[in-house]
Formats: sequence, C-alpha cells, structure tokens
Amino acid sequence: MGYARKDYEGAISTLCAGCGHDSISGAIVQACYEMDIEPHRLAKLSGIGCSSKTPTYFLGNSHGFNSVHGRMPSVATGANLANKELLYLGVSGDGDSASIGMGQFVHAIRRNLNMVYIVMNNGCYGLTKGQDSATADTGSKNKSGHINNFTSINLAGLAIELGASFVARSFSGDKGQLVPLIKSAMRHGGFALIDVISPCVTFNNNPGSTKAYDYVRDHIETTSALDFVPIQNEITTDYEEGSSQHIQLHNGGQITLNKLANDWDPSSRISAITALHRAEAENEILTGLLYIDPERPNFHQLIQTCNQPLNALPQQDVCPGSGPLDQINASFR
Amino acid sequence: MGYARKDYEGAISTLCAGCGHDSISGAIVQACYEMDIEPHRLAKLSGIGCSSKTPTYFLGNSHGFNSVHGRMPSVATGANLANKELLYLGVSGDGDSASIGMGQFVHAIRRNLNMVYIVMNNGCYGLTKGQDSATADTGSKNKSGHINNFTSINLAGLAIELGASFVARSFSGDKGQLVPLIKSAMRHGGFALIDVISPCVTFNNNPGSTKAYDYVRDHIETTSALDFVPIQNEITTDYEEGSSQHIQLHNGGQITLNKLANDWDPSSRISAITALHRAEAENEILTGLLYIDPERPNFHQLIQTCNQPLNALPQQDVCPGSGPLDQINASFR
Amino acid sequence: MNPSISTNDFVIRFANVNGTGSASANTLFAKTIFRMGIPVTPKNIFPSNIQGLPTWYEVRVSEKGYLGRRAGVDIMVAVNPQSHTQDTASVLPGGCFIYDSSKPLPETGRRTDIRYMGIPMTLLCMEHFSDPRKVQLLKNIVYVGALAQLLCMDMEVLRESVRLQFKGKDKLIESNFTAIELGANYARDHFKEPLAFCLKAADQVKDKIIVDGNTACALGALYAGATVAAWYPITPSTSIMGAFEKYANKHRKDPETGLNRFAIVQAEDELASIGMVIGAAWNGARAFTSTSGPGVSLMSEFIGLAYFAEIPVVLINVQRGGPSTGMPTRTQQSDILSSAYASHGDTRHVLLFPNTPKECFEHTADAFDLAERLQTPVFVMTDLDLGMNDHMSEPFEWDDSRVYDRGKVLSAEELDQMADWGRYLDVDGDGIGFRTIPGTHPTKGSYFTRGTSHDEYARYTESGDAYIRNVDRLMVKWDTAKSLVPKPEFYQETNQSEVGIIFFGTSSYSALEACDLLAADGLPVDAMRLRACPFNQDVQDFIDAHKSILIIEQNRDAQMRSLLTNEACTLIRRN
Amino acid sequence: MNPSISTNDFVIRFANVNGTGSASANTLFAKTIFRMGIPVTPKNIFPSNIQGLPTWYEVRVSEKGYLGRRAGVDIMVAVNPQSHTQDTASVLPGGCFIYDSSKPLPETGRRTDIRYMGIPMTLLCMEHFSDPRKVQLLKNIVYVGALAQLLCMDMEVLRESVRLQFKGKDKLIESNFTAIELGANYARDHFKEPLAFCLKAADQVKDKIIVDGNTACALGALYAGATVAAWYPITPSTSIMGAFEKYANKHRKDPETGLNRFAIVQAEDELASIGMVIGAAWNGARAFTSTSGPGVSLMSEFIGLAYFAEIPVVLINVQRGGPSTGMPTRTQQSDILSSAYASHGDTRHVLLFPNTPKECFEHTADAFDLAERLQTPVFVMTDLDLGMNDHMSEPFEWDDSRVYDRGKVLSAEELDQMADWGRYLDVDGDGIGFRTIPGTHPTKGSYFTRGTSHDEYARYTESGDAYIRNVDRLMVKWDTAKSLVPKPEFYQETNQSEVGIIFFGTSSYSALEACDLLAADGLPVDAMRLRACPFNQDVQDFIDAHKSILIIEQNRDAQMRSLLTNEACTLIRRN
Ligand SMILES: Cc1ncc(C[n+]2csc(CCOP(=O)(O)OP(=O)(O)O)c2C)c(N)n1
Ligand SMILES: Cc1ncc(C[n+]2csc(CCOP(=O)(O)OP(=O)(O)O)c2C)c(N)n1
Ligand code: SF4
Ligand code: SF4
Ligand SMILES: [Mg+2]
Ligand SMILES: [Mg+2]
Repeated sequence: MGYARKDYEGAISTLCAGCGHDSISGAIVQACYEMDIEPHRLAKLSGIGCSSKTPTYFLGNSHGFNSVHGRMPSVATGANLANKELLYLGVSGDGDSASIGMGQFVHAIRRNLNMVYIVMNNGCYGLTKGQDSATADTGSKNKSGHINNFTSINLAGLAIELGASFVARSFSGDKGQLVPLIKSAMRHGGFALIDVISPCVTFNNNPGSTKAYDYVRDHIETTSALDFVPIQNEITTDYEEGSSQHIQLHNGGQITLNKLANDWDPSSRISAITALHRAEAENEILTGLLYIDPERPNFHQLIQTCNQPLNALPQQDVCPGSGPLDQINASFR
Repeated sequence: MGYARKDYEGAISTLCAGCGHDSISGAIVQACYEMDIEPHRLAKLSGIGCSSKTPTYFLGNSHGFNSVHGRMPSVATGANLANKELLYLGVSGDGDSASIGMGQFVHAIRRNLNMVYIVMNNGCYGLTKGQDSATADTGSKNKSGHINNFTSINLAGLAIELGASFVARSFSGDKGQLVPLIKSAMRHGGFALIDVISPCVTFNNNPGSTKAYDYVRDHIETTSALDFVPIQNEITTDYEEGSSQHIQLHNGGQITLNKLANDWDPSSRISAITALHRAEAENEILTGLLYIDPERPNFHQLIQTCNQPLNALPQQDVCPGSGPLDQINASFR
Repeated sequence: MNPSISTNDFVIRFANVNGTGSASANTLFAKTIFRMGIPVTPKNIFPSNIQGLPTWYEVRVSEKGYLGRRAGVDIMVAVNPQSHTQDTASVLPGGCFIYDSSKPLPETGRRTDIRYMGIPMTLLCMEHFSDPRKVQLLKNIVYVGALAQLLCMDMEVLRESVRLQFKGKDKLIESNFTAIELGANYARDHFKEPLAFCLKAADQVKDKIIVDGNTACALGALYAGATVAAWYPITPSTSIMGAFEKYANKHRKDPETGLNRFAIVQAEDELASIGMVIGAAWNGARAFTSTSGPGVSLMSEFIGLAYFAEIPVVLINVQRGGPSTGMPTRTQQSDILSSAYASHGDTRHVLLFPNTPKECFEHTADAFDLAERLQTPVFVMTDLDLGMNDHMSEPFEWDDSRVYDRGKVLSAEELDQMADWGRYLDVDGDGIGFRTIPGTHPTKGSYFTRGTSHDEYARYTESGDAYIRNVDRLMVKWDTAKSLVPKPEFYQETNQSEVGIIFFGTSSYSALEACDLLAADGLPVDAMRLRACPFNQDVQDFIDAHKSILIIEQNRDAQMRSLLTNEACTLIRRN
Repeated sequence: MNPSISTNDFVIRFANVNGTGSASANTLFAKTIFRMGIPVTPKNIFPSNIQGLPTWYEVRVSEKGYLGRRAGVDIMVAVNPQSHTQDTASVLPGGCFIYDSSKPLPETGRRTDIRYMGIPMTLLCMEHFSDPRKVQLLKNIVYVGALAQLLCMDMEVLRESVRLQFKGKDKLIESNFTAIELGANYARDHFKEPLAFCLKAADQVKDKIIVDGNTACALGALYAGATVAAWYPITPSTSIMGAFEKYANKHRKDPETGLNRFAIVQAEDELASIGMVIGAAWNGARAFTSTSGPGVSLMSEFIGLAYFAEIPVVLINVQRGGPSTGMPTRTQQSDILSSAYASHGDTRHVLLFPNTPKECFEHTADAFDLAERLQTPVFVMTDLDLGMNDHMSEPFEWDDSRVYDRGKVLSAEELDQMADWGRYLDVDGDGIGFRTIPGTHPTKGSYFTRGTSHDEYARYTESGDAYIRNVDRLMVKWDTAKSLVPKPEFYQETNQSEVGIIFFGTSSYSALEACDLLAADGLPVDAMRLRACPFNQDVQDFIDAHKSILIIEQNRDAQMRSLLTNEACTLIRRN
C-alpha cells in the first residue's frame, strides 16, 4: 500500500536510554513496515508498566488502549470479539502478565484468542523501581543487591503446557530473530506469545542478574534459524535440505525453520517443554520459535461468530423488532 | 493421642446425595484419624463453591475459614505466615482454583507454601448450577447438553510446570488411593497439590461427560500403588523388589511406591509431564503421585522467619522500645 | 357466597425440599391463578444450596393488584418435615396447614387456631405410579390438584396450564392430569367444610404478562443490539445470560451461515468480564455484563477506568445480601453506594432503577443508548426479588421506528471534514467529546486511550490544569445526564401532604400499598418513585416541597438517603 | 540589614531532569536550612517515569513555620532546558532565575521583571572533574554552593550535612566540598548585588525531625508489633515497605539465630496482599498492607469480608490522583468514600487521618490497637504529599509502659472457664464478640469463619432475623468505635465565628495558614482538624455550633463533605 517507515513510528520514547523495551518497539515498527500492515487495521493494547507505555512509542497511526495493570488480556478479548478483522497486538510486562495478570494471561491462552502477545520480560518491576518480578530467575541478583529465592515462572513453558498455539521466546537485542518472529505471530491465526527478554538498564542490568544484557548474550541458545516468507510459494532462504522445515501460517505466509536443536519438533508440545527444561537445567536461555500449531481453532471459531465484525452489524440485523416481541409476550401469559 | 473418629467429623453434609465431594471429606476424616492429627493444630481453609462448603462437614474441632471466591490461597498464605506450626489444609473447586483463583493458585505454588491443597474437581460450577469450568475436558458434554470446545486446564500438569514440590491426582471414588495421598501430602514440607476428580452428580454426571463416575472409572490409570508409612523404618508393604521405591517425607514418615508406569520417575518433572501428556493423548486419566521433591525449601525457609510462630512473639520481642526510637529520631535531624 | 370467605385475597406458602422438582408444580399453581385473570405474585425463598434443604414458594393472590409480599401466611402447604415447626408458626390464626399425611404429623407443637388438613400425597402417588422419581415429582402435583379443588380453581385453566407447561410430552401431561385428579378427588371426598379462601375468575390481568426481571433484562439487551456479553456466574444474576443466550440463539443467527450475531463469553472472573465489555465497547460493539455485589466490588478499578477513559459500558447489577459473599439467595438493595461511586478517586455513575419486568426491559435497552450517548458506565440496578421471581407486568413494547442512539461517534467522512478533532474536546458544551472506533480511517482519529491523565487531544499529560479541566468537564457531562435519564414517577397530580415518601425498584410494591392504606385512613401522602441517578430537578422539587421525607429502601445504611443527600444536596434526617 | 531583603521567607524551586541524581543535592540544600534552625518544606514534583523527564523540587522556607505549599516561586534554579518556558513563567516578579550558563540561554521569552543569573555549572565541573558521571552529579552540587553563598547559608552546617549524607565515602565528600566551593566562589565573584532573599540561623526547629510520612508509618507498624506485611508495589505507597524492611532487619532479628521476627511478602497483586493480611490477622498475627487507590478498589470485596467476618486488618492508603491509574505521582485526598464504604453491601470502615509524620507514626501504631479492639479493618489515610515528601515534625515518641491492646481474644484458660461462648455474641454491649485464635484449645473455641451469614455462634444460617441481629450489632460496634478513635483537634478555646472551617491530613497546612491570615485581617475563624471517622460528638458539636461550614479537601467531589453529611447527619451545602 506504500506506507513509509515513519507511518509506523510513534512519539519519542521517554524510557531510560538503553532500555530493552525500546528495541522491541523498533522491531515492531520494522515488522509492520516490512509487512505493509495498514496501521489503522491494527489495535495495540497494553497494561501498566514501562513496557505497557511502549505503544505510545510505536504505531502512532493505530488506535491504542493503555488499560489497567494486568488486565490487558480481557480488554483485548473484548476488542477482538467486537471486530474480528483487525490485528491485535498486546504488549505487557513480566509484572503485568506473570503476577497481577496471571489469571487473564492463562485464560486468553485457553481461548486461543487471535492476537500477538508480547511480554517485555526484564525480571523486574521497572516502573515501580525495580522490585523482583515472578519471572526473576532463582539466584538472580538485582541492582539493590537482593537475591531472588523463589521459583521463576517460565511464561513460555507455562503457555505451552496450557496449550497455546504459538509460543516463542526472544531477546530484545536480537532483532534478526525478533522481527521474523513478530511477523510470523501476526500471521498466526490464534494466540501467539513472544516472551522477549528485555533488560532493564536502570534496575536489573547489574552483574549477577540473569536478565542483564551481558548475561543474556552469554547464555542464549536458539531452537532454529527462522525466516518469515510472506508469499506462499516464494521460498528464498536456502538452508541445507533435511534440517529445514516449512510451516504454513493460517493468515498467509509461511515460516521457514532451520533447526539447530536436533531433538526438537515445533509441532510437539512435549518436545518443546523438554527442550525448555533441558536448557534451563544447563542455565541456557532457549530462544526462537518453540511451539506452533497453526490449525488450532481460535476463539471466534470456537464460539461460531458470524463472518461480519460484530461492531459492524446494522440495527436490522441485531434487533428482532416488534413482531417477535408479541410472540415473546404471549409466551409469558 | 487417642482421638476418636468422631473427633474428626463435622456437621451433616448438605451437598447432593452422591456428590463426590462428600467422599473426599470422608477421606480427609479418615486420613486425619489414622494419623492421629490433633484437630486444633490443623486449620482448614476454602474459597466459595460446593467444594468450599465441605470444611463444614469434616474436622468440626478445627478452626476454618470460608473466604471469598478464588482467594483461599492468599488467606492460607497469611495464616501460614502467622503460625508455621499448624497444619494447613486448603480445599477448593475447579472454578475456584482454575478460573477466578488461577493467579493465587500459581503464586502459592511459586512460594512453595507449606500446605495441602485439595481441588475437588468436577469440571463444572456446581453451586451456580453447572456451567462448564476451565477444567472441563475438550469435547465433554454437561447435563444441559452443552459441549465444551475450549482447551482444558490440567491443574496437575500446570503445577508441575510451575515447580510445585508435591503433585498428585486422584479420584473421589478411590479412597484406597486418596487416603494415603492425603497423609503423604500432610507430611510433605511444602506445597502439596491433590487434584481430585470428584463427580457432580447433579450437573455433570451424564453420559458424554468426562467427569462422570462411569467415565472416570473406565479411564482411570495409575502411576503407582502407593502407601504412606508413618514411622520411618517400619516398612510393611511388600512390593516386589526393583519396582518399589521409598521416599522420605520432610515432616516424618515415608511413601512407598510400587511403580506401574515404567518410564515414570516421581522425582523428574519432565517425566511426570510426559506421563501426563501421554495419558491425555490416550484419553486416560492418570492418577496417583505424579511428582515430588521432598527437599525443596518452603516459604518460611525462603524468607527466613524465626523458629517461633510469629503470632506467639511477645511484645518485648517485637517492639524496639523508646531507646532505639531516640536514635531513629536523631537520624532525621 | 359465604361472606367470611375471602375471595382472591390470600397468601399461600409451599414448604418444599430443594432439588425435588417442586418448582414446576408451584409455578403451575401460580400461573393458573394468573390465567384466571387474578393478580398474583409468586416468590421463591430458597437456600444457597443445590439439594436437600428447605425452600419455600410463596404466592400472594390479590384482586386489588397488590404485588408486594404481605406478612403472614393464610394457607401453608407443608411438604417438608424439616421445616414443620417454623412453618406452623408462620400461619396466621384462622389459616390452614396442609401436609402430606402419608406419615402421621407429630402430635407435639400443634396449634389450635389453625386448621390441619392431611392429604396422603405420597401414598396416593405410590398407588398410581411405580417409578419412584415420578412419585416424588407428582406428589407435588397432587397438592396442586387438592388446592384447585379446595380453592375452586378453574380446572380447565389448570389443565390448559399443564398442557402448555409440558408441551410435547404427552405422557407427562397425562400423569399430571392423573395426579391433579387424585388430589382433587381426595380433597372433595375428605374436606366438606369449605376453606376460608377461594379463587374466582376475574378480569384484572388484561394483556399483562408474568415473567422474571432477568429474562426481561436479557430481552432488553437483545433488542438494544448488544452483541458482546461477558459474565461470570453469580446468583442471582446468572439467569440473565441464560435467557440472553436462549433468545439470541433464536433471533440472532445469520440466516445464511447459521453463525452467531452475538458473542457470549463466560469469563474467568468478574475482573475479566468487565474488561471484555470495556474492550468491546471501546471497539464499537454494544457490550454488557451482569453480576451481583461481589462482582461490582471486583470490577471497581475497571469501572473507574471506563469512567475516566469514557467508555460506554452497561452493567446489570442484580443485588443480593451483602457484604462479602453475604446471602446469595436473599434480596437487598444494598449496592447503591458501591455502584454509584464504584472505584477510588472522584467518580459518579449513572444508575437506573427499574421496578417491573417491563421497566427491566426498557431500562436495559435505554442503558445502551445512555451509555453510548454519555460515553460512561450505566448500571441497571435490579435485585434478586425482581430478577429471579416472576412479576406481573405490562407487556414489553418495542417501537420499530426507534433508532439506536450510538452517541457521538465519528465516521471516516466526518473525520475527513473535521478541521480540529480532539477525543476529549467539548465542542458543544454537553461535556462529551466525539469518539472514534479503531479501523475507521487510515490516517485520522487514532489515539491512545488511557486510565492516566490526558489532555483534550488524548495526549498524555501530567499537567494539573489539564487534569482539572478534564474532571470538571466530566461534571458537565454528569449534568447532561440529568436531562437524559428517566424521570421519577409521581402518584399524585399535585403535592398535598407534609410528608413525602420516596422509593424505588422492588420497594415500590409495598410502598404503594402502604400509601393506599394511608389514603384509605384519610392520610394521603405524596409519593415519588426514583428511576435514575443522577437526580433531575423533579426529584429536587419533590424533596423541597415536603417538610419531611421518608425513604423506603432495603438495606441497613439508608444508602439511597445518602445518595440523595450527596447528589440532590438536601438534608434528609435519618430516624 | 537591607529591609527589602526577605529573610527566611521564600520559595525556591529546582527544575531538574529525573534520573540525573539531583535529588541528593536538593535534599542537601533543604536539610542544611533545617539544620540552621529554620522551618522548611521540600516537595518533590515528579513524573511517572524513571529517567529523562522534567522533575521539580520545591523548597519553602518559612521562619513562621508555615509548611504548606505557597503559590509562586521566588528563586528558580532552572537546570532543565526542557522546562525553561514553564519555569520562567512561574517566577514571581522580582524573583530570580538561576540557570546553567555553560550553554547560552535563548534570548527569546526573556522576562524583564526577574533577575537572570547564569552559572556555568557544567563547565565549572568539567574543569575540575574528568569522570562524566561525576560531572553530571556534581553540577547539582555547584548550584547548591552558589546558593549557599548567595543566600548566606551557614557553610559549616552545609559541610556537616555533606559529611552526614555521604558518611564513609570520603572521596565523595571531598569532591562535594570542591563543587560547593566552585559554586560559592563563582557566585561571590560574579554577583555583587545581593539577592532579595536570604537565610539566617534561627531557633524555630528545636528538637523537631524532618522525615517522610511513609517512613513514619513503617515505624508505627514496627513499634505496634506488626509481624506480617503483605503488599504489592504501587506509587506512592511503595516506600512504606522499603522502610519497614529496613528497620525490621535492624530491630527484629532473633538475636540467637539471626532469623526474622517478621515476614514481608511481595504479593502477586492487591487482592492477594489483603487476603494474606486477613489470613494472618485471623490467625493472631498483627498484619498490615499498604497501597494506594487502585489497590483499595481491587481489595474491596475482601475488605467487605473482613468487615463481616470481623478480622482486624490495618491498611495504609497513600492516596494519589484517581480514578483508575490516574496520576500516580500526584497527590489527592480522593479515596475518602471508596475507603469509608469499601465493598458492596452495608459496610462502614474506620479511617484515621494523620497530618504529620509524628501522627503517621502514632495513627499507624494506634490502628493495630483499634483494629484488634474493634475486630474490623482500619485505614490509615495518608497521601502522596505526606507519604513521600519530607515534613518537619515533632519527634516520634514511644511510651515503654504501653501495652498492646490485643482486644477480646480468648486464651485456653479463659475458654475453659466460659460456660457459653459464641464468636459473635455481644455479652457486654459494645457490639464486639470474643474471638479465638486457631490452635489455642484442643476442644473449645473452634468455628468456621465465613463471609456468608452466621448466627451468634458462628453457625451458618440464612435466617433473616439472624442477619439483622448481626448487622445491627455491627452498628453498635460502630458506635463503640466513636469513643475509641482520635478526637478532632481544635485551634480555639471557644467557638467565636459564624463560619467554621474543617480540614484534615495535608490540607491542614494551608488551611491553618489561611486561618492565620484571616485572623490577621481581623476575621478569626474557628477551625477543626478531623482525625478519624466515625465522627464523635465533638465533631457534631462543632458543626452544630456554626452557621456555615467550610471544608478544605483535595478532591473534586467534596468527599469529606459527603462523609460528614452521611455520618454526622448534618447538612453542609456545597458551593
Ligand atoms: C492495580 C495496580 N497496582 C499497582 C500498580 C503499580 N505498578 C505500575 S507498573 C507496575 C509493575 C510494572 O512491572 P512490569 O509489568 O514488569 O513492567 P516494566 O515496568 O518492568 O516494564 C506496578 C506494580 C498499578 N499501576 N496498578
Ligand atoms: C466474586 C464471586 N463471583 C461469583 C460467585 C458465585 N459463585 C459461587 S460458587 C461459584 C463456582 C463454584 O465452582 P467450583 O469452585 O468448581 O465449586 P463446585 O461448586 O463445583 O464444587 C461461583 C461462580 C461468588 N461467590 N463470588
Ligand atoms: S526503569 Fe527499566 S524498564 Fe523502565 S524504562 Fe528504565 S530501563 Fe526500561
Ligand atoms: S451441585 Fe454438584 S458439586 Fe454441588 S453438591 Fe450437588 S453434586 Fe455436589
Ligand atoms: Mg518488568
Ligand atoms: Mg467445580
């Protein structure tokens, strides 16, 4: 349609210089630009937190909703029900999703809500000044020197266990991986989680933190080299035969994977969970596409809504009128 | 101590005749009686629902707290912090835990709160007349003829993925399995989940329901024959050598297991998850002990509370007095 | 006719065990009286339990059309031995006590001032039916038959009611007929002395209907074009969504594909259900939720967001006994304050107070227009009594020329024509800005909706001035609301008494009857039925015109008095 | 001394960029004045952001001891070019505008009625320090040095303050000294004409302290013996738990094991934190939470449970701008109604309104006694201003003979001696029953706590009579509360004016100053500072004694007026 890159940009960021979240905003802009998304056909939603502020800083021509803390999934669910034709991009933080928002996160997955759900995961509560979040790794130390003793919630693992239909993990510092993941997620026809490690430079980027840039760079591992190919038949990436795999996406385009982990099969939940647990045991951070089921019916399909967006039905299609009301009255006599 | 069975009984149940929940109440009474638990050293807590009513019907000499819907875990957390010496028994329903209570359920696990957490799981909302719950299996039909399309939340699988330290599943109709599981859970030194399939005779016991008595009986499978042995060295169960295994519990006693599933190892999360997924794929309901880590530090250990119960500290141990206050004042001048 | 017999004016109460199928027999009884043209009010008094506990069904018959509950029971049909003592006590002197004499009634605790009438309901059934489940169900029909005989009910109307109730189940109709006859015959043969109460066909019902308020609310939402409904089960609101689903399945299928022109989500909790409604309404669908007190408490942060972000939300609050889990199966009007001021911070919400099923229908439908016009949450405040009990009501009406008021929403063309658009700019003094729906225009009208402060152009700001301009504008909107919400109803041409009486919702029934009694005693009092908050000038005038004001409401803390005092700015001393 | 120079009476504002370390320089400035014996009020005006946005620190110096914010700025230290325009505008005529002249100030927008004073702060630092981080930090100290010189600050006191602030960091102390000197020297050399404002050591501070209310609340909880604290981070309450942890780590370690005699849980959200407090309090620990408006909204169902199940809960509500996410970094008093009536159903909660750090300490400590005595939730209502800004205050006091009032809790022995115990039995007319803690007695005192209705013996019942007895008893308890909560403070011996002025919390500072101004104008007004709800007779008497009442509060909807009208039953017309 000929949109320019600046049509996808937003206001100037007010986050701290170097914050991982800004890189993710950049990747979102990049992905949307490259896919030529019509900005007004995308709605961006978020909760509360530094991460949830980012929709101000990308896609300035898209409607957005900065809701309340931890409750973006329900607002996204309602929005999605009202108009199945837009693209929904939810942005959340690890505090927003793994603590106060855990219930809604789980149930959006359960409904296979058709949306892209990005968690900007820094293992802490940035906006309230750096308290540990529930995704802080056991043994990780934050800026104030506090060591986290609790078990860490692995959002990707949790999502797979819950039956999410698209689960990926990435790193704000790896745009090469993140951009095609976002594109793929946007073309997936159901709930697509991308858990993105996104260091908080101000409160959790110190030595001892497992969410610090240096630590992540040193411990990153990848399931596969991945490419998103927009048009079905035009496959350009030339991985060696045998290890490469093509996954057709529901809403057009396909993913081309070059598997780096041998025992991993992106269509098997148990293989994805096993790969995650193994990496965890080895103190590695497994990134890339982890699991996908492109054919799982999404929420609209499950509840059989009509083809038109519900918000576009004219009055005569939704109001039964006085005739049927006479019959209804009669049934109460 | 010589308590009689009736010292563990409660008021007469007002649940529907045949409700699975009553059998679980019976198993709780049985377990406490056989373990000679001092009734006043146990606190029972629940949310809201038919299941959450049951604490009225067992352990009439124990304090209880029927809190609000879905929030029992937080009340149990507070109670537990106040007095580490009591035994905490939480009772919840699948609506109470898997829907409104999901967030609190997840975080009680994350903290490895020292408590027994029983979910009376009937796949529906009994008290509000039978709506499907989030644990209703995909394809299951309820009494009103409605078929559930959504993915089902497997509470046991979820708990294992989240790192719960004791996870079991059972069936209200299998007292032989349930009673030793409850006993073991009570001697476990952290969070012990028992997800008990407990048919709702009024709203979800029809043909087509996967939580109906008949269906469960036909599809039940067990990880292992299990026995709880109260005194450490007195092992009486005589399983064949090789397949049997003894697990020492943190608060006394041990579990003797006779494994029925070969590839399953109760100390491996991934093996437990694999076993669950396999059973699910085969439409089997896997019961028994699924996973245990008897040594995981519990919440009190993680936050290093003192040995005395916090609610028993005398004023002089908690009030610094006027001396230190002078110094504190000086620091603000 | 015997003058000591009271015709079409008595209260009968059925004492049953819940979960034993008594509801269908009791409804049959009430509905038959209604179909005889006699005004009737049935009330279910039921426990928070599924099976085995005492439950009561009370029917007031009143040719004069008084539909409130009246103290005291004239006829007790005591089929539940668990509650015999209590049931015995509640009968008025001269009343009668009908029981199942299949087992003898204990001799202790008998009263001498009431008439005992034993009918061997179970035995009669066991003689005629073999299936024990049938015996359990039909023994209830036996007492209906006996009562029909004793009260001179029109047997043909009763049989017709049976036919309607069990349409298509011919065998069931037959066995019901048998059971009715068993009861009727037994009564005819054994009770020669007539009862002190009887029924006589009348013409007081006209084209009225009898239906519960929850069904009426559901139909209101259906007619208003609600397409997204999100809820979490909670007594006494649950049946709203049941009814909405039923009627939507009938009237909202795409004729070509058979797909749904609606979406109903059973959310994971109330926080999620209100969030979904907010999301859907923000995105241009008419959306609503139904809940009760605990739900409103849980929703309050989100309700504050909807107020501040100016999202049209419709919330039906079917009130029950509070606080906390409270008494889920008992009625109250005790969420007035928690609804009017839901959320921390400065918030005020529009409340509607229907008092009949017809008004439930209308107020719910109107709530969508109001919410979209005012871009704010609107609460339809009913209660368990109105929501779950059948109420006699004028029939529902729908004017086919009515066009939904979608409020100030900009189309792509309008956006193109606008020189200066700001989401929160009040260009015409009503305090309401023009909103845009996502997806409308490729380059215009997008903005970032927030719960944090914003200026007129929806830009983020922490400026104190912008904040004050914003909350002041919201007060202008509140004033606008006063002219749009339903006016109060008055029951006199001109004010005449020193005392004015104010009521609303289900308190109206008893209040109006009390007014009649006072008037009959030569003490007429002026009365006003509130139908909405904010209160408009009529409300203020009524208060100002009276020396003292009496407010009838069903709660401890005189919450409506508080609301009136705050909002209508006039002192009403609490007694 | 030059008579046109105003001594110890001016407002200075520092305009900085947040996240650049200006806080420590600004605090140093304010604290030095305080240590010179001059009353001072610093206010942080900061954005909801971590780094890079404008932030202000405003210091009012007032020898008379007026500690409220005063309109207009006398001296602006404008170190943030982003906000220059706004900063220029806020200076009062005759004031001065100090800026970093390392870069030239734009010529446009200059005012002629204020004095511009450029100091090359960055350049001066760059000449002396090489580390760019040090330059950034110390340029703030440069302006402190310059101001010290210009305002005749006591240099020794300033240096002592540096030593205290950076104790143990000798290098840092040295470079601070250098920076101070750089600023002072530059000022001495370049600005010959004296400023219109100056400082002079005084004796107005005595043994007062200067501290923020959140620290004071934390200390109150520490001294009251709170052992369980559950919370969820939210501005502006977060620092309460930080302080509680810090002091508990110091004063609450088991001397033998080094283990904690307290438990602090960062909960997963506010619903969980209040649930934990309820569980802990039910189980006999003193427990509390701290939060702000959104948290109270989320907690409201649970608060209703605590009210109804009668659990002693202490909740510190540090209010911020509402509704919804609102303005997290701005102060308001707008949760009065949402706190007083938190939860659906009929509920009323005890609120305390401290207005100084000392009262924060006392009210928080008292809240635990009150909560346990009354077995009900008690709210300590502070706000961002009181909680997060340093306030001059009388020092904290603790009477070592004070014994915690744990209220009516039965020991095993007492249970053994009691013939008839019912958890909700009001045996002595104060509306409060005797409670038991789990684990106390092997066979007595156990009961099932519920949010649903119960009778006097805590047995489940749905009886309407029992429900009414229960809620009526809760009103008796509410009356009992009136005699226990802190009385209002009066500022006159006897009432003299027709108008009475009422205020509370941080509104007191400006209100009292206004009263002084009025009195100086020959218009003395009677004043009352509310310290708690429910309101006792003194409050009623004050209202009754005045023809009209003026209420000063920081919200749109006159919420305290509403509360007074509802609870003290007296009309106050809103203007
Ligand atoms: C109901 C509620 N509770 C608490 C807060 C305060 N709060 C704002 S952001 C935040 C946490 C943010 O953490 P995260 O989601 O990880 O985002 P980050 O800032 O780290 O990107 C909290 C607790 C709030 N806004 N609302
Ligand atoms: C906040 C709130 N929402 C809704 C309800 C109504 N409610 C009571 S029990 C229940 C569900 C019970 O389901 P479950 O936990 O599975 O228990 P079961 O009755 O099936 O044993 C609901 C929704 C409530 N009490 N509180
Ligand atoms: S505080 Fe952390 S998360 Fe927030 S903007 Fe700064 S770096 Fe990013
Ligand atoms: S409704 Fe179902 S869950 Fe509830 S008591 Fe009856 S059988 Fe049990
Ligand atoms: Mg974070
Ligand atoms: Mg259930």
